[in-house]
Amino acid sequence: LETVQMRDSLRLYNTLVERCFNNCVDSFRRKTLDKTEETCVKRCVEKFLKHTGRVSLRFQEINGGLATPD
Amino acid sequence: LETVQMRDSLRLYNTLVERCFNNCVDSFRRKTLDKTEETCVKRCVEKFLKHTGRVSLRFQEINGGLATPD
Amino acid sequence: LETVQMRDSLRLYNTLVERCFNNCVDSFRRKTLDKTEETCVKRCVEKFLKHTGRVSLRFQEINGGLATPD
Amino acid sequence: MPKGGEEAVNMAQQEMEFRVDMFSRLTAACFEKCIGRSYKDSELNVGENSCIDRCVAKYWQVTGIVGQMLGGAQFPGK
Amino acid sequence: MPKGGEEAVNMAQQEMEFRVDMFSRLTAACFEKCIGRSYKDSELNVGENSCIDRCVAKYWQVTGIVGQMLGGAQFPGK
Amino acid sequence: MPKGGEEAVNMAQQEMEFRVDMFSRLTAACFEKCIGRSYKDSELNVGENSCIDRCVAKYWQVTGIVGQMLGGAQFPGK
Repeated sequence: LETVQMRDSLRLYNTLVERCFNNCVDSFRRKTLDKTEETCVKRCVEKFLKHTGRVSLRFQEINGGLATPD
Repeated sequence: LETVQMRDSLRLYNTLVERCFNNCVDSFRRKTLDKTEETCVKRCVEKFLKHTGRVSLRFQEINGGLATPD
Repeated sequence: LETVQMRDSLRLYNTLVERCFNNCVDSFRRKTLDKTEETCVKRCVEKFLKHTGRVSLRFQEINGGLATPD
Repeated sequence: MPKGGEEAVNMAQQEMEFRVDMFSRLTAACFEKCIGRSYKDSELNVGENSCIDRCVAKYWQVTGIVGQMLGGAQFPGK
Repeated sequence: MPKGGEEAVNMAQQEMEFRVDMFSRLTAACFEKCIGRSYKDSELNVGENSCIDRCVAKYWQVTGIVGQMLGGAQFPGK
Repeated sequence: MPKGGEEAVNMAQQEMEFRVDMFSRLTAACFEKCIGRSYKDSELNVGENSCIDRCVAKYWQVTGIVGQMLGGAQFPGK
């Protein structure tokens, strides 16, 4: 079971990196992130985590136990 | 083996929900689907299932046995 | 272990087909690839393989052993 | 383990994987629909929060419609 | 089970997963290419049907080209 | 196999799957960012090559930032 949780958190990690890289990094004239890109990545991660938390709460409310969608 | 089929049909379920939600629902001023969205979702599901059926037929014709593509 | 490598190379195969089909084939008035589409697919595959090779080299340099990203 | 027990474990595991998969697709879909790309700050604003709530509710309704159309009885969540 | 037998089972399972994966990518690709987003009704029209047939045929040809370029012998479907 | 050994094998396998997943997402992201869609020939040109190098470097930095924010200690690559 911990194995499953571990796997899911690793997948979340990769998902976050992919999404925030794709949304925030578009210039490849230098090989290090500039300040703007770094700020963007950090906000993207924080927003995504807060978003996931809220979705999780709402999902549990609706989907609690084994309720049917209708 | 049934386990594999079960897994595939659950994946189809999630794929259908994701696709038809993304294609049909764009307004979040209310928290229930309106009539237009609901009709759109139903047609999307029916079309996708018919599409999958036709692809499956053609794929089996071409790919029957272990034929090579050329 | 060979099983893992086999699985990864099969996934690469499907990824390549999907990407190069999507990028190169847009007309469905005939049921065989025309010369332009075929050339496009071949270049797409070659470019993607070269790209993957270069990414792999750079990734190993940075990520060699168990180095941390910072 | 008796055969029936093993099957039950497999079913439970599949149901769990199904829910995890649904949750990650739902999360991605509502992020695309509700969260602006500008990232002016790291908080969710009021509009984004209520969009998320409605988005989850509507996604769940779509899950119900699709479940019924697929002949829902054998699907989890029914 | 003898080791060779187990390996054969693994190979067969991988080949099956490979085909399922290919089929789902093919289905998604041809849906994007052939099916309009307006969903005016729930039937496939004539144009969509013939587009699907050609799309599957072309996808399969691309599978062949890529298989050859990867040194196809060891790939299924060759 | 003792329980500790089995766990270690599972951890190693997860870490490997994690790296494979990261590598395939990185490869796809940098292909999108760096490689033009026209496919005028089958070589990577100078601009594409240096774009790839910088893209990999920047992706790796993003990996570091995200790892730290998630409380990196338990994540591989830290």
